Amino acid sequence: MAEFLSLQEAVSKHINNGDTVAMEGFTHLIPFAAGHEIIRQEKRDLTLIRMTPDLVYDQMIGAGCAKKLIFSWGGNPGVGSLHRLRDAVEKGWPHQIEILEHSHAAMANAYEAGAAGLPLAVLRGYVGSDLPKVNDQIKFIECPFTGERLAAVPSVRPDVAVIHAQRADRKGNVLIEGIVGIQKEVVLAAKRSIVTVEEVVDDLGASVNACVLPSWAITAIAEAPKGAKPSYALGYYDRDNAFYKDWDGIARDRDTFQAWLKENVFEKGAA
Amino acid sequence: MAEFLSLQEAVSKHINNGDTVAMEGFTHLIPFAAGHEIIRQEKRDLTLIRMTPDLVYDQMIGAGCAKKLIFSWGGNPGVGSLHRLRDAVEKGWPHQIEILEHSHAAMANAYEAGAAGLPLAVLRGYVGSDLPKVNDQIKFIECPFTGERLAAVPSVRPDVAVIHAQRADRKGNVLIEGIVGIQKEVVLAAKRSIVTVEEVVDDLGASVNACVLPSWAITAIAEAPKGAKPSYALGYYDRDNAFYKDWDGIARDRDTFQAWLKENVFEKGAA
Amino acid sequence: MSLEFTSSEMMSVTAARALTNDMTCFVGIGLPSEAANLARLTHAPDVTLIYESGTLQTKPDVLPLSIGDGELCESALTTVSVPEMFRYWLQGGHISVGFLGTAQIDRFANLNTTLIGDYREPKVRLPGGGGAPEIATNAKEVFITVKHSKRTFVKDVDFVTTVGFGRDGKARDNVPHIGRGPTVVITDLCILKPDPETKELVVTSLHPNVTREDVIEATGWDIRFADELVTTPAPTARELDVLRDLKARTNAHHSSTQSGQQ
Amino acid sequence: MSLEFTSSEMMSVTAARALTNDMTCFVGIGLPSEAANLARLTHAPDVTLIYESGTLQTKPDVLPLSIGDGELCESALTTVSVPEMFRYWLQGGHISVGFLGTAQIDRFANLNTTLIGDYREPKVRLPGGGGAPEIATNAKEVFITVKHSKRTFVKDVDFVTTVGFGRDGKARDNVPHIGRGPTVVITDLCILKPDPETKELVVTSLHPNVTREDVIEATGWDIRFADELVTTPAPTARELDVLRDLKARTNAHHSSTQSGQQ
Repeated sequence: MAEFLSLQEAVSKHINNGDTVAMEGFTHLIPFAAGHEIIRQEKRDLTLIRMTPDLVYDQMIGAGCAKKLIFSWGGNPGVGSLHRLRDAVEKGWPHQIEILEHSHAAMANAYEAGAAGLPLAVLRGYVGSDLPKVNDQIKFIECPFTGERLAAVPSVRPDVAVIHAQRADRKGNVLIEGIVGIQKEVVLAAKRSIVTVEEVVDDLGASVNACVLPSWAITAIAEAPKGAKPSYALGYYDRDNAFYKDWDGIARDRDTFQAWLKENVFEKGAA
Repeated sequence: MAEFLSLQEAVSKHINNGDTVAMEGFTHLIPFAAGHEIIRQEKRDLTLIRMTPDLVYDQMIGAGCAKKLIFSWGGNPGVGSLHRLRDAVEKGWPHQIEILEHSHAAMANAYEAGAAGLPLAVLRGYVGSDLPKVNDQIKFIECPFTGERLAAVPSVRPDVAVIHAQRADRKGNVLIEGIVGIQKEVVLAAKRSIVTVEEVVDDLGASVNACVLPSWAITAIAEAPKGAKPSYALGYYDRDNAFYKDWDGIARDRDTFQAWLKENVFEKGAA
Repeated sequence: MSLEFTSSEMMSVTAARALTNDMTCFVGIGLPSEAANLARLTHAPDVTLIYESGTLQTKPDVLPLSIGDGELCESALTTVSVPEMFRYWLQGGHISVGFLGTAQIDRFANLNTTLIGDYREPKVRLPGGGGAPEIATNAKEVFITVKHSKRTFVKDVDFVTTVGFGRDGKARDNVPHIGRGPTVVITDLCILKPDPETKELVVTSLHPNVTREDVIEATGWDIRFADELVTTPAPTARELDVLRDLKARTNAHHSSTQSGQQ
Repeated sequence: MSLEFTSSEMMSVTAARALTNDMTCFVGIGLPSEAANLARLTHAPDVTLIYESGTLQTKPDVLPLSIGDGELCESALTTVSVPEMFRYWLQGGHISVGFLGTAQIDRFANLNTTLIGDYREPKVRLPGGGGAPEIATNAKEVFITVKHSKRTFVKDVDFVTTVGFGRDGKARDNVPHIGRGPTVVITDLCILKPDPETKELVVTSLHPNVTREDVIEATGWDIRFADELVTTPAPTARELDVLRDLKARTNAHHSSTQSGQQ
């Protein structure tokens, strides 16, 4: 059964230095409040997994939490670069980070395989791409029925999954609605999971085939209203596209970034 | 785009003698009206695929439509045997049929892989079972990352998928609600598809993550109210459990079965 | 103070008691479903029941006839697709107990639901594997409930549809990512458990008024009894009341043709 | 009767025209998204637009900034998970056109969105592959739209993130279950198509007021021109009106901070 904790307690109890952490939410429901709490608690040497690192990992990488990044598209969507990620990769600031990159299809399949308890995912992918030359985790297998050559990647099985969702009921069942991304998969694939929610309610109000994670499939739940901002929560608040654009200016410069981090993360408590 | 046809036209146009046909619906939404139309049109030499043959295939096998059956559980749920299936397998009446059997997990994975356009499905399955000794389509592969031995089965890619659903809108988008089974998968895995629906409506009334098949992923739609009876359609009518029990008596005897078939299928038009 | 009860009721009540509140149980249709719902309606109100049709955490008011009755879906937390059920929830390792019935079982708890006789020339063709082969290996443990008879309890099953411990009791040894397998078999006569070493089924408890001879008579091999053989506690009045109510509701529900619009 | 328009507008309008009503288009963010929605709002109202965030058949009123803005989900027929999107809808063969942008493109229409320089010592680190590597091979064909410049149009990309026709133009030969690959590249100067034999990109149409020299100047290899070089039709007044309205709505929407409850 999921344990209801404060966000501070959940991060403190379930995320350790050196852990492999996957914080998911495909554009929608990105767990920013949890990311900021990880920064405040100065977690270090994390292997961070996310299809789209987005601003949340740009901030965590800039704050020095990451040792390694596994990803498939590392830009600021519709805006440009993630400058903190680039600064780490290109200039080693605040320190060098290792990167391992995939395509979206491969990562989506790897999460799916992780949720399915399998060691590998098989896909028709990476044909003609140079990515297999720089990622030794991409292999190829032969179909025993047709002889076709197919790509294989290891499944994602993180130590901790972190997601944000619209709401939980009082027993700890969680509803995710809208762009559900790979959130169900990452929670099921992980050893432990932290789910932040907009609110805790008596009744989820879920439709019959809704994306609901049962309480017994979740480790910890923390209430974090507006916990996805500047990403969004369908039915609660919109994506703050203006902030995504502003981030380009904030993150481009180390000093501006550090000032932003101090004011908006360290000097503010859990969102 | 899906074409709206009568059930008679849809079966006549899209199902040929000798085709591989998968009619799905896991207990819920079993396409009985379509099955009866196939019997009336005296389709022959079909390779029938279904996880649970259920009464619909018992009737079609007894009526002589099937050459081969691919399945994973061939009983009358909660009641006992499928006597027409047993009579065909044990006594060759009305003629001998070939069978190829899997476990549910393997067939579910094979449909999933078919929908995913892959030639094979990989699962942790069949460990210690004798099924691989009698089904030469079950093979084993080695994971290139961990060395683990995993089962592999060919994906299901039928000529025709037939399913029943609650409703279509006027553009031909289809909503499936409740026990959705493997209906989405079989339609996406098949070369052609026939979807029968309870009704055609202006607005599907679908929730944001509902199981909806877009019109462009379907070949033909036929209105068939009560088209799943004695199975059921959530929101429309309940499962006729009494008929499932009665079927045991009807199907046990060849003459009773043939009388039933004449009266209830041949002498009645499309449901 | 001695209650009247049938051997079938004894079996269902005993099987129900094997489940606890914190278990996530993948439920087979028939006897396992009856036992699992009895547990939920008595001592284990929060036990999580899952059916292979995709219904997660379901609380039916009457027993389903099939694995996918509307009752299961309407009372579930949510309903997922069948591939998701087998991939994420079963193979993904979220099921603590698989609860199975069978047509044949042998001394190493291997199950046969495929056929009697030879595969290509069957004497009796049974329904087949269904969910059982992977439930038995992917669930953390397996409970089995089945009526005791010489036809059912055979020395060696005609066909291993679903592995218990294999023909030699060693089928799970050194296999990665495999559950513990059958940990208890509950019949209308007794409770059996695998010997920790050999994995052969051993009678550990006799139901009230059942003798060793009754069990020997109903078993197709030279059955062993545990050194500390105990007597299974009789059903309580409450257990019997709840079970009988459940069965009466179920029979009333399934014998009426449901043809109206909801 | 001559309308004023920018080269960017010319590019978007021309790219939009490549889409027809019966296509199912997997849309990349940025220029492809602008073109695809312009097509939907002009000559192809029923074109099916799909974004990798899982939104099937979506009809946004403003252009999304990201691939998963709320607008996309709210106006979609339904929204599926990201694994389902890549497995069933893309790899399953239901996408007729993948519409991509890029940072670098070479003469064989290979795309680089990974980095400039050496992989281990990048001069410029770009975002990476995203959906493109599998969109380019699993969609039946690929349209590319990108601004023309010598930095972008290079003889050989630094890194093949996404295959066009490979380093030698033969990467798709004899590969089973692979799409036709890039069939058209639309820039702000011209339209290019692969030579049917060599697969090298050839200019087939020049936009109004663009000269061969303009294209040669903006291309990093010795660019070839088709024998029957035509002039791209100028945008119509309606196309320009719809495009400008769309961009105005989009800019207004994205510059206001959306912080209220819905």
